[in-house]
Amino acid sequence: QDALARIKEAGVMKVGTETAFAPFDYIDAGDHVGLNMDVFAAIGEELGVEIEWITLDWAGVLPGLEAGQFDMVAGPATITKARMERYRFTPPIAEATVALLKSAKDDSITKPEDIAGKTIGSGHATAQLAQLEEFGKTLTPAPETKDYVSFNEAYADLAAGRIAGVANSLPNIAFVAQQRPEIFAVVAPFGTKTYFGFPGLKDDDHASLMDAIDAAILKMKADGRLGEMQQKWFGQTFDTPDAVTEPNI
Amino acid sequence: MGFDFDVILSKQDQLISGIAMTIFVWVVGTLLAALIGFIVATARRYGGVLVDKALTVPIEVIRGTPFLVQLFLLYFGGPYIGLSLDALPAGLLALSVYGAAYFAEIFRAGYQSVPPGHVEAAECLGFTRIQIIRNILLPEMALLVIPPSVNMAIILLKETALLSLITVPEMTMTASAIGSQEYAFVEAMVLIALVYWVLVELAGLLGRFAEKKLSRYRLAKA
Amino acid sequence: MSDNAISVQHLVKRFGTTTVLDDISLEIPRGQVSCLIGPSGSGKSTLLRCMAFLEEATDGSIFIEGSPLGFVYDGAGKRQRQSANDLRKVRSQIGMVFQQFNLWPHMTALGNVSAALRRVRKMGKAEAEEKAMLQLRKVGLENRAGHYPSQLSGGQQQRVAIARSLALEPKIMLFDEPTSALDPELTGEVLNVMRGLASEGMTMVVVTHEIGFAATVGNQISFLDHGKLLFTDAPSKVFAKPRHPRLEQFLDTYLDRGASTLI
Amino acid sequence: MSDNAISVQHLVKRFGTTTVLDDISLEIPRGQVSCLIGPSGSGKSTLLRCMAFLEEATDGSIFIEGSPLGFVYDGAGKRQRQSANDLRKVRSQIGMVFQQFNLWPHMTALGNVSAALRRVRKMGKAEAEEKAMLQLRKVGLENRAGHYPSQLSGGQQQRVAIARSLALEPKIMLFDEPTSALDPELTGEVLNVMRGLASEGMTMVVVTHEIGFAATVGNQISFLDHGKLLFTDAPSKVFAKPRHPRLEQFLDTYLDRGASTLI
Amino acid sequence: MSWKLFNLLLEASLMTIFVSTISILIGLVLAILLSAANLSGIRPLQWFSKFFISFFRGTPLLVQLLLLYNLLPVIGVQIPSLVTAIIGLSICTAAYQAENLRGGFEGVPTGLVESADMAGFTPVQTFFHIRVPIALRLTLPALINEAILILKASSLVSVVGLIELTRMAQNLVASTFMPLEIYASAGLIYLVINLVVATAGRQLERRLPGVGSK
Ligand SMILES: Nc1ncnc2c1ncn2[C@@H]1O[C@H](COP(=O)(O)OP(=O)(O)OP(=O)(O)O)[C@@H](O)[C@H]1O
Ligand SMILES: Nc1ncnc2c1ncn2[C@@H]1O[C@H](COP(=O)(O)OP(=O)(O)OP(=O)(O)O)[C@@H](O)[C@H]1O
Ligand SMILES: [Mg+2]
Ligand SMILES: [Mg+2]
Repeated sequence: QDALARIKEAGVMKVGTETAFAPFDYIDAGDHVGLNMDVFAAIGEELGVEIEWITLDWAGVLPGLEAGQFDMVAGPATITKARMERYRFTPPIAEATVALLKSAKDDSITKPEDIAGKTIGSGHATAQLAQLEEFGKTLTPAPETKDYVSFNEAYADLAAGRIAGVANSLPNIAFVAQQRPEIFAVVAPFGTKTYFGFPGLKDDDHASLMDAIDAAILKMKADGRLGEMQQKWFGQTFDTPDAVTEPNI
Repeated sequence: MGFDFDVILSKQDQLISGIAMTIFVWVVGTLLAALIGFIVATARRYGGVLVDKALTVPIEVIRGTPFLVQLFLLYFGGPYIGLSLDALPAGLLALSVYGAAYFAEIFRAGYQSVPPGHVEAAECLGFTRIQIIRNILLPEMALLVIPPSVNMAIILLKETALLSLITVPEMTMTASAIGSQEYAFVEAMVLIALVYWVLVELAGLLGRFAEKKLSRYRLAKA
Repeated sequence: MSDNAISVQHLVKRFGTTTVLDDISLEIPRGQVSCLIGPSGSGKSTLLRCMAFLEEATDGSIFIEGSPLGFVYDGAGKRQRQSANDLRKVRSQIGMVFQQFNLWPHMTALGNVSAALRRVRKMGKAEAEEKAMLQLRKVGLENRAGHYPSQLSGGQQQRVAIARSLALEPKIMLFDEPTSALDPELTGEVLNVMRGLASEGMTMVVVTHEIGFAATVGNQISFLDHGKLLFTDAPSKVFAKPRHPRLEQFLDTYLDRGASTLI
Repeated sequence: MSDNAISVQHLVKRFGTTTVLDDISLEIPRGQVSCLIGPSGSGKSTLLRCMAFLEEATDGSIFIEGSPLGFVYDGAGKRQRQSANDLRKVRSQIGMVFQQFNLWPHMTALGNVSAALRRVRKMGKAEAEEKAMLQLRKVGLENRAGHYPSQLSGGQQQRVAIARSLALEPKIMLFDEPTSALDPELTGEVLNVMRGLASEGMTMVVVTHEIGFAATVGNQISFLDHGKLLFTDAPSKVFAKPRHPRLEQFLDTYLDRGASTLI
Repeated sequence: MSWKLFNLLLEASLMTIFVSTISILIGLVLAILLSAANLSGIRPLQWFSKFFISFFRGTPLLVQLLLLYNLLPVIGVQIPSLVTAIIGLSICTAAYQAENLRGGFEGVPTGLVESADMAGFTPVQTFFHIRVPIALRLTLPALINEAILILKASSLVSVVGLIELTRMAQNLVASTFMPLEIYASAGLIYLVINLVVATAGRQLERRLPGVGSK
């Protein structure tokens, strides 16, 4: 009996995520909401099981997956080469290309190249930081980068005026600017195209489960449900491939 | 889930600089905390009822709220009132003020532990207040103050991990970053735990050593 | 300047609303031994502590060798606190010995005696220790100089405490029940040192329960009861029968210790 | 069974290499008051503590009402520790009152007296407290039953401590300087309670510096010096002149307290 | 900041209070047992107690929680987050409290134990009826301190998936991007809880008679 069989028998699939990653997962007026909730509700319907949410600090999510605390991760991660060596990713559900968030009052930045010589923040050990550094090398003077444990501290520091911008995936940044338009504004994306997918385990036990989830997502994509969800949460839709086999980073 | 320490150790340089940062922040922060705490306790003892009462409020507020919250308010809220500190100074300031509130209480207990008669004897002999603090009170309270001070130092060591939230590259951040880049969380956690354990035991050892040194007049109990 | 080493005038001391010393006036003649006796809680220690300015009197004044202690009266007759420096100067004429010895536990006997010489008189280490040794010899403890208080018997500790006070060459010594924390056999050695001091003409004020000592060594005896000074007189007069009724009652409580039979 | 409540035979007690009790043999007759006197450090407390097995003797034996205490000799004549149960049984005949009272600070007077009845005798709460009240009445403290030790004066605390020991109805009471931590004025009330016990025929061993009490209440006096029992005799014989020279010297030290003149 | 957000913080603080209270109580019982092991005179028990204290005082609570949460399932033990959090916090505070109590047990005057011996108490009775209450009273201020520290440290249980006060604050920051207002409110709630604990502690100190207090 493999993972999929066990889940079907129990009628419940356990998924783990964190809740401080708007607009994918966040707490709005006390309820856990976001794109992930909708996506997995649909996946649950396709598989004919209930979804049980386990929410914890991001530091506990991937270790929790490996320890078997839940069947798969419901928080998206940028699909990268290194990560694909350790985990199996679902088909992309959104674009993860890096864009810039700046202060709404700052007129000196209108395009990505304007960050030359300025200090830009990003999340520690994230794919976005790597791309920011990559992009920075092409500018003179190169921007200084500052890394934060989570993006929320970076946003706070941008508001406090210590940094000129934050580099993060477009969907996230668009959401931030939409929430506090008087403080933040979005600058167009830079960098190579990347995508968000949900990580799961690579082992044989989980193979059929991951296959089933992949199929469900592709079905949602094909019948337009995924697009509706993207419209609802990001205010736009993304053109994503059916699978990422060779990530750009 | 196999253990694979090679992955972690391949990032030696980063790790060592993280550990060095932790030790630096810890040692400097703890010393500053003890110093400020001592000054506060002294001001409370000699500054009259008003100063005593006035200082109680910040002490209780600082002891009563999490370090995380204080750190955030100082670092992200400071700029709004014109106090824009860099990460490291902000971290050190927050850590030493936080610790100082506890040290102030430790030293208060220390002051109370010295029999008033010992101070009166010195007053009668014409010692000035500073001489009394330096020659009578401090040496006499030392034995009582050391064990809780070591405890406090250990607690401050653990709080240094939070400084990573304001971008101080201390070792928990470094190690967990390596862990997440290389996908070796458990290995990273075990490594951090080991380093902390060593530092804590060192602090304990130092405390016990100081106690032993100071207690020579006690060992010979008649 | 009068012949009195200490002059206490209309002294009042209140703790909150309780009056512990009630209009005390007392003259301590120079070169004599004055004993304060009275029941527990009558205010003996408080009076002595006022004489060392360890307690601030609520009202009244105290003069040490003619100089006011702790408070001075300004032109308008208002009581003002003395400056810290003046206070230290007046106080330097007084040595105080406590019931609980109050030796500093982290210093040796020699350290205890020499500390004030070094810190207050600013003497060098060698000179201070030499002078301190002299005092230790005087109380018969030169061979215990390197011992910590915890290594000394109670009687030895009290003798070190006396030496510590003597080191600054005070004109007046105040003793608060110097032997009551001691075993009977250790009491003797301390009383002997005090007898020696008395015979050298040191002015001494002694709070004591040792009626025997008061009767034999004291030149004047003051009896306190409930914060009032009932009388002050020579021992021969004080203990002569018929006695003051309150004193008679007080002495009765010593019956079990056999002390009253001495008188 | 002999007439002796306690029999001490060739008792030796060493701490490390120093001999504190040196071959002590002593019989304590039933129903009588035995006083142990002697200079400080002579071993009085240690001897008393051996009688309660709070110290383990290095050699020799002690019998309580005929039963060995702490150690038994096996067939081959080797000394063996008694089982914890047997020890508790022998010990239950002894009550001990300490110099420092040693009341349990977290229990009221009534709680202190009834605790052992409840825990050791397994009585119900009501019964234990009723018996405890009887004992408190005996020491004149029934109106202090609900007070914590910190709310009682020293003399009252010591009387509660006596009541606590009496509650278990011991055959023998041991007292180690029961009044020396008390103010002179509070000493009387405790000595009175002890006089009452003596008149009821309780076997008592009392370490004391109250020579007056020893001389008037004691039936037999033992004098210890440097760990040796110099003599044991009736007070009239002990204090009669010419006295044992070491005792004479010892009593001299009481001169200042006026005690020796009583005898 | 709206009332609604503040209410969410208040609700989350119930979890903080619940988890900390239970853990402090369990921790106290564990600490007393550790002290008993230490005082038992039985070598292996003493070693165990020493190692336990050294290990759990020496490593960060975060690491302990993560290991507990993720290693136990590897050896086949599945426990819910709430239980994991309580176990982790209890064990950690037990180590600190046992250290505090060590001083307290050393401060129990030997005379009080000897009187219990004389009254015929068994060693176990003496431990629970005499030593423990007196040691607890002696260390009460330190225990209250530890309770406050645990209340604050309980924020770490979010790594095993519990939403308590700090985690809720972080969540709200992540959706509203108003860090200052939200963290200040969370700080205020912590402060109120801790002031209640500190005041209760001081009342208790005043009500319970201490050793030798007069
Ligand atoms: N700091 C204080 N606050 C309030 N009351 C005090 C204080 N110090 C002393 N008293 C009270 O003042 C009174 C006199 O105390 P004092 O110590 O002078 O008596 P005493 O004659 O020395 O007694 P004893 O023989 O017991 O030493 C007592 O009733 C005491 O309770
Ligand atoms: N635990 C111990 N370790 C080492 N020596 C001890 C110990 N207890 C007592 N002694 C020594 O044994 C001797 C006798 O002590 P003990 O307390 O029996 O004397 P004592 O006659 O009761 O004196 P006091 O009148 O001062 O109470 C003393 O020299 C003391 O220092
Ligand atoms: Mg007094
Ligand atoms: Mg003794």
